[in-house]
Amino acid sequence: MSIIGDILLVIGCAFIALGSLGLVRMPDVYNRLQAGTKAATLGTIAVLLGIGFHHPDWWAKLLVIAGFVLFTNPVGSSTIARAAYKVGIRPRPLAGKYEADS
Amino acid sequence: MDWLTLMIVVVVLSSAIAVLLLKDFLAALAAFSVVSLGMSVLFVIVRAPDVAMTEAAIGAGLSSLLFALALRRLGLWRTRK
Amino acid sequence: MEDSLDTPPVSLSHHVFVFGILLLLWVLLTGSLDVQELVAGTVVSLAVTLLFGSRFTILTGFRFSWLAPIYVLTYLGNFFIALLRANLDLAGRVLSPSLPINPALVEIRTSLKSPLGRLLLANTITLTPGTLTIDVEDDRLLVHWVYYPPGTDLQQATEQISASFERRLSRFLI
Amino acid sequence: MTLSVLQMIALALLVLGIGLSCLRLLLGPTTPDRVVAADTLAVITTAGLAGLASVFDNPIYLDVALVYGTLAFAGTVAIARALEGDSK
Repeated sequence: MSIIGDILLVIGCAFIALGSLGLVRMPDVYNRLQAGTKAATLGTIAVLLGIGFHHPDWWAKLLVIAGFVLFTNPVGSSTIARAAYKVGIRPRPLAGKYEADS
Repeated sequence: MDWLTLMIVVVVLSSAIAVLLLKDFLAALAAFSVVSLGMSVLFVIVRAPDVAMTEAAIGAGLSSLLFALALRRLGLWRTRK
Repeated sequence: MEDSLDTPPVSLSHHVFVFGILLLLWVLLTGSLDVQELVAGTVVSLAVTLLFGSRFTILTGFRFSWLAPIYVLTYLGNFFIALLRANLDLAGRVLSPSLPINPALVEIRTSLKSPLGRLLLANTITLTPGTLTIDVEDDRLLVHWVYYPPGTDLQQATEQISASFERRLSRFLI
Repeated sequence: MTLSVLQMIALALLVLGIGLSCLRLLLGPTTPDRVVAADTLAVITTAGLAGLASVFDNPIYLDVALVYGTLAFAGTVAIARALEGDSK
């Protein structure tokens, strides 16, 4: 049990670290948001699941935190993306063209 | 645990200096919320959950919300290009 | 937020639903099934439902049926698989030295009517591989793609992204 | 309060993630970049606070994580709405 929890903790933290690496490496706001949001959401859920394997009697509150993160994190990132779009930041044209950019 | 504390202190200090140096108010506000985040983690590390909860509620939530509303009301939200 | 979306009228079953969700949240937060806790939770949930239930219109899009829990569970299962795939895909992109991205903005349409349905669809699109919802305006969603494969039909590929989850969501939401 | 090897690895990866996000907070050329970094840091810290609760073996620290996650979301949304301005 404890070993499974530890492995889940390592997996979650690895996803978090990869997401932060993406946050540093990606070229513009939208790509950074993609990296940060996805990785932080899955990483947090994996960490909470690992803690649930360590302490099985905490599952109720861990479930509340996981559900809350799962529900609010995409909303927050969409709000930031919309703010960036309205401020006037457009994706940096690396290759290809942009459609529906009105 | 010592190096974790050291890391959090470095994060808090660097974002506090960023708050001082940033010209854009909203960027400074984002850095300020990171300062209170680090303070909350520090309070948890020294085993003070009640203080940490207050710091999380007031510092991260209410103060950034109030500052954002005030900046929006005052018209200081415009980002410089 | 502006409430321009056409929300259906609030009914009794909606109140019962809100009460059930509040009571479930109470039980999960307290973490005990003691009689005193349950009585206090029932009183508080009932008071909140009576005071604010008619204004709490975000949940009105739910479609009640006996099969709804099964639909919710299959949606959640598919969603977690997609989330895992999204993260593995992203890890591959971040770790490769050449950073293979090719961003594009596309606009897709949805047939979901309720605010909750659109919210869940936008969240799902944000957390599935390579896409991020930027804005929701009535029935159009502005979506950012991290890797738009050159040479594909944009509309068709977009349909493939949102269609499967939209179908799953429309089974239990308006 | 002794950590196993795997837990030490997890903690090191978490600290690496915090450091990289903080780097983006300090570097970020535009304001939305910094807000993205602050948002990601908030979610990472929620996970870290839950991990600290597990290390200290006391469920009271989970409440800190819950309160922090709730209010950091409210703060992020407020900052983003202010960034959007009154362009309706």
